[in-house]
Amino acid sequence: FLGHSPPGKPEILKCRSPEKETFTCWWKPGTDGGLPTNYTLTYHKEGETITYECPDYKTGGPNSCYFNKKHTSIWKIYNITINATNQMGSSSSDPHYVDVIYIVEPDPPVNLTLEVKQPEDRKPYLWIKWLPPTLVDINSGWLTLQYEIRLKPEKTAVWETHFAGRQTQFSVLSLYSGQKYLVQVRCKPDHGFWSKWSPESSIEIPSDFI
Amino acid sequence: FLGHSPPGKPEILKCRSPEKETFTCWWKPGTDGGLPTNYTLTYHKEGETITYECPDYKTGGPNSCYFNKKHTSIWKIYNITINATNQMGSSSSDPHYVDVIYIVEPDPPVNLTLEVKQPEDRKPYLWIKWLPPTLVDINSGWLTLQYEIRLKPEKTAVWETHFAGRQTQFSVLSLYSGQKYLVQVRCKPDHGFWSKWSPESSIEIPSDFI
Amino acid sequence: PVCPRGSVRCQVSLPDLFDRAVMLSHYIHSLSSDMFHEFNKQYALGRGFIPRAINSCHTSSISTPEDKEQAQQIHHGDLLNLVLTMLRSWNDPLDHLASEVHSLPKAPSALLTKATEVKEQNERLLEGIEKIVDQVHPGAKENKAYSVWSGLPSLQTADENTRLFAFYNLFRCLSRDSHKIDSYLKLLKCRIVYNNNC
Repeated sequence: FLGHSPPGKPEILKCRSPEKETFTCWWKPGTDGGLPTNYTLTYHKEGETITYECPDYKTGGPNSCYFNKKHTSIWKIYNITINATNQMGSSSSDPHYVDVIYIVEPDPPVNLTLEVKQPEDRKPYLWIKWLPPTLVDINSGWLTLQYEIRLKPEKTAVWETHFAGRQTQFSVLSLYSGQKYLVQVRCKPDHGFWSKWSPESSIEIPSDFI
Repeated sequence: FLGHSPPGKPEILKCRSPEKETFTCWWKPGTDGGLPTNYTLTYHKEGETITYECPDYKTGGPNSCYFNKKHTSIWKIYNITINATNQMGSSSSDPHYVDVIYIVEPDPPVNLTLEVKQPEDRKPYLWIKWLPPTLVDINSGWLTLQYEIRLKPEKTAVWETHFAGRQTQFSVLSLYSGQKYLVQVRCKPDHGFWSKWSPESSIEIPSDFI
Repeated sequence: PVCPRGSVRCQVSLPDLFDRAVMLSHYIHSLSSDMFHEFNKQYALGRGFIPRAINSCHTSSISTPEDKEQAQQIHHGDLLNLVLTMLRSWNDPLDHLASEVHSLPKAPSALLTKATEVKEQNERLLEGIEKIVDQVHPGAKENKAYSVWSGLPSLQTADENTRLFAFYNLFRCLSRDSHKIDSYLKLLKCRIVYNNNC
């Protein structure tokens, strides 16, 4: 085993729940000591002494552990550790404490739709509509989402951002006529992190939009 | 008591809450029948039989009653009456029903900021920005506000008004170059009353603003 | 108009009561979460409080649903009563927290104002839930249950580490319980008022 050594210390990178019902953790392996190295994730749940092992190493992709609904308790601290083992020995990450309520980061909203409205009795406006991300259960009230949109003429650098509250539509009133606009939307749970921005949608503002 | 009579019927003018935590009612006395007349405000709270009297006749100024936090409930409807009494008799106003959530008149928005923007790739515009009134916590959804701005060249009389929806920024595209403009903003909760206009801000529009 | 002339029962409607309760519970959790993170940043980093704090809230004895399915299986009357019990269990500690926070070394003013604000809003929410229970279950036997808090001595002890841990644990439990109350009320609102179609 010349030149070989026990594995370096792995590190837990991030844990995230997209809808406060399941969650996934990702880790970064340490050095493998030049040998095939095996990784396991073990955890304790608050108020219990049993040590569990990761229920699903596949769903979240490489170096990840996915906790489905059955394995996810809300309002309970998970004490999580990654263990690396090879023929020369093993090493463990520092313990990582997770409470699901503090790691909620939804997927972006979907079906972003744009429409220029030119009513007779009022000034024209750009009507922006979207739907919540599919995974999130809004109907039961388990999660409440707030939204933010941003838009800009295609060639400019600076985005104009608007907080839309809990609505899934927004009207923007002052726009340049004859320009192509790019629009994106993102969402945040009542308590948690902003999602990424949705893919861009675009629309041409007619030249008579004054 | 020649020529004297019982007091005329008083009338409740309005009740307002600046932030859903306290509220004040004002009334207009009726005729005093030529005699010193005393006014009291009495009220019932929904589901209770007790009759309360106004806790504070001073803070809100003449002919007013101020309900501080301890006396303000957002869960019950108030049935309020004004009673006028002099030596010849007394009279009472019609009952006035108050639900504190529906009488919110917030303070004006703050930090009104103006900036002339002259991007290379677009026509110039006046960029107007502000913040919700300090008492109000927007992110928690405790109060959702809509805004309206108005502007005019300093020497003209007529204001040009724009409804800005939930935006806290607004761009105005068509302006007279070389003029000094005055700008104000106000806000309104979903259920409630427009605030007063904010203090004026002013800005010089450059002569090359075409 | 608030009470159209001749309306027989002039009262705040159940949807309005729930809207206000949910806005308040959301606001209380936002404040509690801010306080926990502010306290953590200023007083708790590196003190290894997390493992010690596990499972030590004064409300741990109150059996509460641990996920969405469990919460949805509970009868709404029982879930409302659970919320009442939790809110009542926080009246006393919040009273003391609002006064004891001043004793923290260089206590940030934001922490002081939020501690007082949470105490007041908790009392307000309790009044609202009692009103909701009245409307949802008129005549139901009044539930006065609550969990006793006996943490005052450790909030006032001279030993700094014990005292900071006591504050840490109180802020952590408040953040957690206020999140539970907020989640349960949002579920109840959608179930009772919007027939699970929020």
